[in-house]
Formats: sequence, structure tokens, C-alpha cells
Amino acid sequence: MNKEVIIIGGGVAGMQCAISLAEMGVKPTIIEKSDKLGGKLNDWYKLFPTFTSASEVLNPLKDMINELGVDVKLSSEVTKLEPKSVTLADGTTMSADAIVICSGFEVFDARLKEEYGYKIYDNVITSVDLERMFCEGSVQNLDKNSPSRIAILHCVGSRDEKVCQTHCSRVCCVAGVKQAIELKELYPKSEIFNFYMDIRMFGCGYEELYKEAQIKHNIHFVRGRISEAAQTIDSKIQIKSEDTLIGRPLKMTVDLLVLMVGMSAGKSNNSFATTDGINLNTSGFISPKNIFTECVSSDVDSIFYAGTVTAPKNIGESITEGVAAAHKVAKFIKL
Amino acid sequence: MARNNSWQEYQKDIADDKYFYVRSCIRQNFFPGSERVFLNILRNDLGLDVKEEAIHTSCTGIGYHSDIVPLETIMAVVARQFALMTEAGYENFISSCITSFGIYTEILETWHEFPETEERAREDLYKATGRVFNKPKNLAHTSDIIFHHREKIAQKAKFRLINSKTGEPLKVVDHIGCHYAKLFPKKGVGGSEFPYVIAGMVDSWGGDIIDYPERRHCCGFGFRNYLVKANRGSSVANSQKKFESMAPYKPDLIVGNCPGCSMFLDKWQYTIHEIEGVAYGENNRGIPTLTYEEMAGLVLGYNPWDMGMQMHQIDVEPLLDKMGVNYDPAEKYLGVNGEYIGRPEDASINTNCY
Amino acid sequence: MSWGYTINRARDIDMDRNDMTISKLILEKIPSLQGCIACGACVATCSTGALTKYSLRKVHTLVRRGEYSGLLDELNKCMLCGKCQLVCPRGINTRAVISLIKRELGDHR
Amino acid sequence: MNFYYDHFIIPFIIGVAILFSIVLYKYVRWITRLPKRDKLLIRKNIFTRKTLSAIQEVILESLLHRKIFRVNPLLGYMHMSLAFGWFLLIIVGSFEAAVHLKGEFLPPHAHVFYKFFAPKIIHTESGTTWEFIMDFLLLFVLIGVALAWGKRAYSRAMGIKKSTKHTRADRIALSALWLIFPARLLAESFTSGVRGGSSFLTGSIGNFMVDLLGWNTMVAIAPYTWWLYSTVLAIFFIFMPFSRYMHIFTEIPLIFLRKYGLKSSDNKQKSFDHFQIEACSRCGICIDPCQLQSAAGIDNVQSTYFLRDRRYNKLTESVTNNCLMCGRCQVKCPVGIDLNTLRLNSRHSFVSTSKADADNRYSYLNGVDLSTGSGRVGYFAGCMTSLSPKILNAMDKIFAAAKEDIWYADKNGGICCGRPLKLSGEIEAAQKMIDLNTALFEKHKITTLVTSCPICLKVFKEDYRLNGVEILHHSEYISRLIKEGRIEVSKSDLSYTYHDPCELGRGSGVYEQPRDVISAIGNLVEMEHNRESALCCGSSLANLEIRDDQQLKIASQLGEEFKQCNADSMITSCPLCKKSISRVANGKVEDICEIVANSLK
Repeated sequence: MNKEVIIIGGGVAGMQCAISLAEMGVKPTIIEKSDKLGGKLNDWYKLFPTFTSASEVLNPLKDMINELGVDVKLSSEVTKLEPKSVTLADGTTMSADAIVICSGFEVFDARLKEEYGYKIYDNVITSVDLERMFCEGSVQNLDKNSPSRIAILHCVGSRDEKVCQTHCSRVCCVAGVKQAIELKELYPKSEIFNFYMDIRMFGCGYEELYKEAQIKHNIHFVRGRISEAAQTIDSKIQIKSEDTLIGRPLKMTVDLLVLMVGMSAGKSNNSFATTDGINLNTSGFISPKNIFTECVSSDVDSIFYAGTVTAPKNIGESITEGVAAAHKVAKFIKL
Repeated sequence: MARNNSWQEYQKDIADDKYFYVRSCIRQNFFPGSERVFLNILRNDLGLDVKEEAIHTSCTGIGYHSDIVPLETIMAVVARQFALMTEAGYENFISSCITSFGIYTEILETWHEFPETEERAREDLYKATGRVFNKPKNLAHTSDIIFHHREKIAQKAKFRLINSKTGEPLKVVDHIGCHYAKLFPKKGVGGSEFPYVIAGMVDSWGGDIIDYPERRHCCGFGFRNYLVKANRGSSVANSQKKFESMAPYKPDLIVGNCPGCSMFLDKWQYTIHEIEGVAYGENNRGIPTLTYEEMAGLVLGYNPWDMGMQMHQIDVEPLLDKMGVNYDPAEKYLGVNGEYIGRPEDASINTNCY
Repeated sequence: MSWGYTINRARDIDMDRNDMTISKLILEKIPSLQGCIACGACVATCSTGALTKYSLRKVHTLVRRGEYSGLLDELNKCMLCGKCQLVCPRGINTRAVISLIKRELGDHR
Repeated sequence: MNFYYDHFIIPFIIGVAILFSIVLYKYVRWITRLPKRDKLLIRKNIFTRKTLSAIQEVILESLLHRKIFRVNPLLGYMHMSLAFGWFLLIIVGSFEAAVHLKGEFLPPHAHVFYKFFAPKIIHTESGTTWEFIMDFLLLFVLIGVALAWGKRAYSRAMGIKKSTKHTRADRIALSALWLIFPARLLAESFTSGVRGGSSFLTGSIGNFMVDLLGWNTMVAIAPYTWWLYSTVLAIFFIFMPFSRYMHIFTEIPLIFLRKYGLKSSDNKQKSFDHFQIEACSRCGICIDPCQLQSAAGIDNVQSTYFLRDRRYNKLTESVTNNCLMCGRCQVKCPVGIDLNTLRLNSRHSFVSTSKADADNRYSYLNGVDLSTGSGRVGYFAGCMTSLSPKILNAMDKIFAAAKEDIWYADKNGGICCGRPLKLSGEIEAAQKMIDLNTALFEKHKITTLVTSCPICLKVFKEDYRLNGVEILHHSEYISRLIKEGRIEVSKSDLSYTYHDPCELGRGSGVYEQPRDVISAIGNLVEMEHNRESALCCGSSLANLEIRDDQQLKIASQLGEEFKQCNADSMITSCPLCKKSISRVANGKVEDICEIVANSLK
């Protein structure tokens, strides 16, 4: 078998796609722009809704990649995509019989929502920062023994035309609930308020987690988007929103404001879209050939997708798409 | 405190020289010296060319925002202002008023997005006056101009925004008019969230800007609010919200770049004290509230009474003392010709202090 | 001096100043109340709500935000018929909620 | 003159004195504080047959404990042996003492310590017979005591799964009670051993002890055994008025007063309540039937605890409100205490709503009339029924079939019947609903009022003054329609089981009409618990504390019985029961009117 398949991106979708192809006898090559496999999952602490460690998902995938001897090119970025070849940043061109784009998403840059003061005020952090802090075991400026107030703001960089993010990032709702519970467990005396516009618990076990957060952990949910955050004289954050269920503005001072940053389209999507047959949707994600029946295929026969390159997805869905794309590739290259 | 540098992402082009200047309708009553000080600073201290036309009019912004002046009318008025500039041979249009600045910006944007409206305005102007105009090459608010030349002013500074007794920087609250950057964030220095136009001056002249929670909140001026007496309670409540929020920082002065804001932040302090007995500022004597021109004038060593600072509701003397500005208390109520202009009745917030 | 106007009070719910004691106590006694998803079924079925502006959803949300003024009068309109409890998808004992809030707001001795 | 004195009787004398002064004080106080109307009732009825009937009941219940026998024979025997046995010991003992001591004056303690004061060993035939009888009675009581010990260790043997948790005073009194008869046995046996004589029990034990310990030791110890007996008695007597054992005396006046027509009232705590409250022996029979306990694990609210807390002024609103008021305990209470009424007037005591408050609060209801139709038969569906359109449709079908002209009270919504407010103690507020609805019924001149909701039914029947208006639950109404031939139903092979809603069954005594209706349509299969002992669905509006998951567990008990009786469908006649059982049932749950409507010919 001397068919070449290139997989752009070594996150969960890319790794799973590579594994599935390797299991079918193809020797795929993963091109990963960072210096390690795993993508965003490397930065996550525990996964909703089961609080499974991210490593429990990631390590078996990495082990399989090693076991199957998948060719991995780290620190390599694809600068040019053609139906049967890719060009890397170092100028080398690799030809392939099929290409699977698994380049994922970008975390929304919370600085664009300037009114929340991210990177301006010390006590405004993002959900990504919080995952890192959980990994480190403590959250900045919070004291386990004294009560603190924490606000978690959903939909930062999602459903917001002001920052050109018209889509829903889907997973942030449940991630916000998960992080609220983790914060409460780490800081039992804290009071946690989740500010949401809608709570979209689409996955299995998500709604149950939401209810648990409310009833068991006494986490407050306020329906309303925070409109602005400002620092007070004692370095706390004053936030304003409306409690839309009451119909009155609401303000409070919190010790920490966590911004649930959404999924933005991958930066490389634009350059991929210069290839004929690869199209972007309004939020910049790549549109698959057909969202019902061909969600891992493109209009170019030899190019396929898996994971969040096409839309925000959770880990399970991304992995499933990795399998699906491998299957489509196998059929295409007539294994 | 996290130091915010996000203003750097909101830079705007500001012309270096040759300005065509239009005044504010209301400022000359509230802060009568400010506009003259501005012209003096630009012309005398900085040696710049500023043209002013006696026949320019109100931009009619207040009427526009009060639903009295229709859009077509205000466009024609604005077109006439631009025609005056064009006729005078200038390209850089600067406005003393934030409302006007907002109007000019909005109309230029509208003309850009909907060219037919510009055509209509040109037609209307021509039919009415026979004038034609070029759109300004550069539009700026006068606070942008002071900001632009802040370093030059700093070099010529006689006083700095520093407490001359303690050597500590003065704590300055800035208040940016809503229509400066909230309409078009990219048209204001520093954008709408972290406006830098006054903060930049304060930074250059030695003071410390206070980033208090209600910094962005409207002063409450809001045309319909203060114009209708029954709504004034809402107007003053907005200013009160700001005072409450800034009070813990113990500011030494408030500086505004908007005619209405500066006026209300000054005068509402008196109103709040009369109605509720609450006073802000040191010794409960109010927080001195200045225009940016007055602040620049003080830095450059202008006589406060020449700048009309006796017209402030809140006495400015505590601030002058802190800065070490020499002033003659006896001159406070003397007019341009040295004539006694009368002394206002004492108000509870500043009774018999100076 | 007559000003012809007074300074408007802020309409916002100030969670820094509101006294949360009653709110906390109620959530401690009936944790399930926190599980309200604001579906509004209780209000839609309410016999009292058909005739007045009474809204249990709004009232208990206000309580949870530490806003109590005027709520006792609202809750006192309730006939305790229990329809709201029957329709609540989150299984909140709404009648217990009503009684408890009334009690804490001083209705009972 | 012989006072039959020895130092050891001092504790006994003190104990008896304290006991009787307290009991007397309590009774005098309670009786003098009775309202005029109650006093009048006593005066009116005291010299009638009611007194005789009360005496009969005292013998049957207070001494023989007939009702407890019905719960469990062993438990009945235990109570009977202790009460009746002790009673006989006192009576027979008095006679024995009177016959043998022959003093012109016999102080009350003489028979208690008869064996000690008996002048010499009595060898006469009659003496031996007396002694035999007394030993026999002592044995009778001792068996009861042994059973009581056994019950503590293993209550299930006596049909009680969960027994009462007692207060400290109860425990002391209980311990003393358990020791009284063993102590008496010991004292009498020692004295018999020393002096000889006595019958099969004390005599034999006495002789055995002499053999074991030697006569001299026996002589030395014997006086102390009497000290022990007297002291234990004294402890019991002193603690008795403060403990559950107050019931021993209180049940007797309660029986008399009840026969005279005294009742507790929903909206007022009266002096008569004391007789009911202190007549509770905390036997714990009310605990097992309580589904809050058996299904939901709530174990501090049952009637025994409620009465205890109320008696000692420790009642909390939370305990008072945490009750389904299903009435399952009330039908089992051996003392016949009116538990629901006491619970209700306790709830009321926590509420401060005045009539003026109620008028003010519900002023928005003044003049509200959302009714439709013009018939003389009024149909009040009830709030809950409006959430069950199947019931509404079925009733419409039945009304049409019977060609009944109906006035619909609440088809478009309306005013609550007032029962839910009443159950929460808001009786003044409930009265406002009652007045408003009464005015509506009068305005529309109805002659019959049919309701689909047993909750409404109960308040209509008990609290509404609807002169000349017949009040029927729809099951009664339908049963009548079938009997009168106004509707015809066809019978199928389907089997139905019937759930008695609390407010309809135990609450309003309607058991047979629904069953008649079901039998006309299909085959009725009874669940394990039916009629008076039917289970509650758990959703009772009377409970203001319960959580949803607890309600679900209670409903599940019914779901389980439904499953076990293998019926095709469970029929109930309350919209609330229907909703709550539907959540857990494995089969169809229907209202009785639904199956009627479906089988109309």
C-alpha cells in the first residue's frame, strides 16, 4: 500500500483519523503546527460532564499513534493547500492522495470584548486561563478560607455580531457549568454566578450536570449578558448586566470574572479557502459538502474534514468525525 | 492596578496644523474662557494656524437630538460649515463641542455609507446658499488637538499636575462625552472603553488618571433628560452614580471634554448637596471640575481668572493651591477690564471659602 | 428650595448592598428552588396570575437576588391551589416556596 | 388504730401525693378553661346513656385495649395485661387487704404492701385462694412486662416495624414501670421466703431463695426489697404526669368528654385539645402507616411526635407542616385522637391572617365570575382538574349522555375552593374563598354541586353553608346516574383496581360508589391497601414541606401495589392522585369518569 494521506492538525480529530486510517493499513502523516500532539486538549483539566481527566482521553490516543507508527511532523505549518498536495512553511511540498483537514478552532480572543477588561484588569480571566489554573491547583487571588464572589460570563465571542461571531460555540454552556462546580468544590465558601443568555445543554448528561450545579452546589444562574466590567478601588471587578427574568439592571462586585471564551474559526481556514471547492460560512468555519450526509467531505474529492474545523463540536463528536473521515478517505483511495 | 494600554489600538489621524475651528453653542456660557484659551494655546504657545469664521452657526445637534431638527436640515447645516472651511481654504475641521463632533462624524459616515444623502445635502446647500464644499480631510475634536500636542505643552509647562506640597501626582477623573467615541469607537483616541484623549494629557503632564468603575457612565446630560424639567431627576441621578463611584478614589479634579458633561458634573454637585446634603471632594467642598483647555491653561501658567474659572460652581482654589498656581483672590470677581463683575450668592457647598 | 424634581433612585439590583440573609436561608431550606429554569409554566397556569400581575417566577427570582420589597403583598394574592407545583418541570415544591418566603418576609408570627 | 407504717412507704406516699395533685390540677384547669359551649355539652349529657356507653368504652379500650388487639393480638395482650392486670391487682389486692388486715381504717398503701403488713402467715383456705389469685395476677402482669421488654428488642413480632423514639422522662418512667412488677415479685418473694406461705409464684421463689441464700441473709435483705418496690413506684408516679404515661388517666376523661360531644376545632386551639394530646400514649402505632416514614424516611413528624412536641411546647412549623394529612394514622389510632384536626389547628396557630387581611389580599377576586352555562346542576371541576382535560372531556360526555343541563363554575378558571388554604392553616383566607364561591353558587341558583376533585368536595361538604344544595363527587354522581338508568354503560373483561383518594375515602367516607361504578364497567381487583387503609399518592396539598423526590417515593408505593394486583388499569377519582400515580405507574392510570365516558352505550 503506497497511498499517501496527509492529516492537517494533530488534535483529537486528527489523531483519531490517523489511528483509524492506520488501522485500515494506510500510513497517514499528521502535520501539526505546534510542538506536540493533542491540540487544545493539552490545556484542559477535566472534561464535562463526567469530570474525566483530559489526559485520560488524550494519552490513549497518543499511545495508539505511537503504537501504529503514524508519521507525525511537529512544528510544521501548512501554508498552501492544493487538492493533492500541501506546502509547508519551510517550503517543502508534500503530495498526497487525500488530505484531511483537522485544523480545529481558535480560542476567541477575549481582548476583543474590551468592555470586559481582559488583559486590562488582573481579575478578569478566561475559561482557558481557568483550566490552566485548575491544572496548577489554585486560582489566582482566591482564598480557600474566605468567601469570594465569582462571576462566570457565558457567550464571550459567541452569538455576538459585534465581534463577528454569529455562531453558538455550543460547548461553553456546559463548560461554564463544569467550571462553576469545580470552582465551588475548590472554594466552598465562594458564591458563584453564571451569567447566560440561553443555557444550551445539548449533550448526554449535560442537563443533569446543570441541575446538579444549581441544586447541589447552589450556583446562581442569572439570565443576562454582562455589558461591562470595571475595576474597583480594591481591585475587584464591578459588573453590570440585566436580570432579564426580573427586567431590571443588576450590578455586583466580584473577586473574579471568568469569561467563557467561545470557538472562533481556525486562522488557517482563510488560506485553505483560497483553494477552489473549499468555502467558509459566515463565522469563518469551513462549510462541509452537506451538513447532513457529507459533513466530513468537501467539494474537492480528495479533501476531507474532521472536528471543529467545520463547526464548534465537543470532543466526542470530533473523535467520531475522525473515524468518519477515515472511512470516507479509505473509500476514496479505494483501499 | 492593571495598566491599560489598549488605547494604542485606537489611534486616529489628527492633523498637525491648519485647523478650521467651530465653536460650541453652550460652552461660552458655562466655561467662557475655555475656547479663547484653546485658541491662545494653539496660536500663541504652539504657533499654529487656526482659522475661525464669525459666520459659522450652531450645528443644530441639540435640536437634532431633541427631534426638532430633521436629518436633512442638519445635513445641510453641516454642509454649510464645511463650505465655510472650504471657502477659507482649510481642510482640517475641528469642533469645540462633543455633540457637534458626533454630528459631524455621524454625517460623514452616513454620507460614506449612503452617498445619495451627500448628494442631497450638496443640492440642498447649493439651492439655499449657492455654496459648495469639500469634505474635511481630517475631522477632530479640539481635545484631540490638545492631546496631539500634549508633549509640546508638557515641554512648556510651568506647572505640572502634581501636588506641589507632597510631590504626589494629582488624581484626575476624566470624563469623555458620550458622543466622542461611543458612537464610533474608532473615531476617538483610545476608543470608547478606555478613552485616552484626556488620560493622555494627564499622563504627559504628571497626573494620575483614575479608572473608576463608572468611568464610562453618561453624566446624565442626555438632551431630553435635562431639557424637560420632569426628567432632570434622572439626569442628576446619573451624575450622582458617577460621583459615588469615584468618591473612594478621592480625586483632586474632574476633567471633561464635553460642554454638557463638564457643566453638569460641576453644577450637579451643588444640586445634589442642596437636595440631599451630600457633598463630594475634600472637606466636602466639591470636586473641582475643569475643561481640558483650562487644565492645559493651568499647566501653561495662564491666570485662572483670565480663563474664566471664577464661573465654576465648585471653587477651584483648592486645586490651584495644590498645583502651586499663584493667583490673586482679589481678582476673582474682576472682569476683563478690571471691573467688579459681581459675586454670586453663597451656596451651601462653597460658602464663604474664598 | 423647590427643584421641581428629585434625584431618581437607581433601578438596578445592587447585589453588593442587598441583604442576602433571607435569600440564603430560603435556598438553604429549599435548594431545589435554585433549579428553577424560568420556564414560566407556574405563571402560565396560575389561577391568581389569570386575574392579577402576580408572577411566582418573578417573585422568587427577586427574592434570590435579595430584593424583597412589595413581595409579601404579591405572595399574599396566592390561593395556594397548587397548580404551579403540578406543572413545574423541575419538581420544585412551589407551595413550600411560597409559604417559606411569606414566613421569612414576616407574614407569620 | 394501725397506720401500717414503715419508713419504706415514704417514697410511695410522696409519689402518690405528687401524682394525684398534678393530675387533679391539670384536669381542673383544663375543665374550667373549657369554653361555655363545651361545658354546656357536659352538663347536658352527663346524666344520659352516654355516660354508660363511655364506661363501657373505658373498660373495652382503657383496660382491655380492644383496638390494639385488632392491630396485633400480641401487642393487644401486652397492653391489656399491663393495664387490666394492674387494675385487677389493685382491686383484688384491696379486697384481700380488707378481708385479712381487718383494720377499721385501711390507708391506701396497705394493700400495695399487703404482704409486708400481713400480720401472720395466713393458712386459711380462703387466704390461700386470695394468694393464688394475687400470684396469678402478678404473673399475668409480668408476662406483659416481659412482652414489653421483648417489644423493645424486636418490635416486628408485634406488628410494629418502627417504634417511637422516647423522651428522657418517658425513658425514666418506662424503666420504672418495667421494674415495678419485678420489684414487687422480689419483695413479696423475699417476705414469703422469710415468713413462709404464699402461693405458687412468690411462695416458690421465696423458698428457692431461702435455699439459695440462707434464711439470715434473706431476713437482712428483705426490707430493702420493699424499699426498692416503693421507690420504683414513686419514680414512676412522679414521672407519670410528665411522660407518655399521663395517657393512663387522661384517656378516661377523654372518652367521657368525647361521648358528650366535645370536639377539637380546625381554627381554634381549645382546652379540650389537652385531653386529646395527653391521652396519646406514644404507642407508635401511627408511625408504621405513615408513608412519609415508610417511603420517604422522614421520621420526626408522625402524629406521636407531633403531639409530643405540641404537648411540650416544642412544636415547629416545619414539623406541623410536614404531614400529608392522609388520615392513615388517624384510622389506626387506638385512642381515637382527632389527629388531623389537631394538626390543622396547630397550623392555624402559626398563621396570623385576619379576616380583614384576607379581604384585602383577595380583593382582586371580588365580583369575579368566570362561569358559563345556566343549568341547576353546578359542575366545579377544581383547579387540578383543569390540568387534566381527559377528565373534563369525559365529564362533558357524561353530562351530555345524561342530558343534564350544567352550570360550569370554573371552565374558564375561577376561584379556588379554599381547601388548600385551609390545609395550610390559612383558615381566614380560605373563608374568603368559601364566601366568594358560595355567593357564586347562590347567584346561579344551583341545586346540585358536582365536583371532580375530592379536595374541593371535602371543603364543600364541611365548610360551605350551601342550604339545599346537594354536594356530590363525580363518582357518586355517576353511580347515581347508572342506578337511575340515566346513562348506560357496557361491561368489558378489563380488570380495574381502584385507588381511594385520601380526601374522598378517609376524608369524606366515599368508598362504595366508585367501586359500584367500576364493577358495572369491568372487574374490580383490590390492591393490598384499600378503603380505610388505602395508600396516599404523596401529592397531598396538605404537605407544605415535602420534596418532589419524596413525593415520588410515596407514589411509588402505590405503583408497586398496582403492579402486584395485576389490573389492566388503575382507576382513581382525583385529578391530583391521577397525575402523581401516572408518574410511577407501570400501566394506565385513569379517572373513573374516563372509563365511564368510554363505555357509554
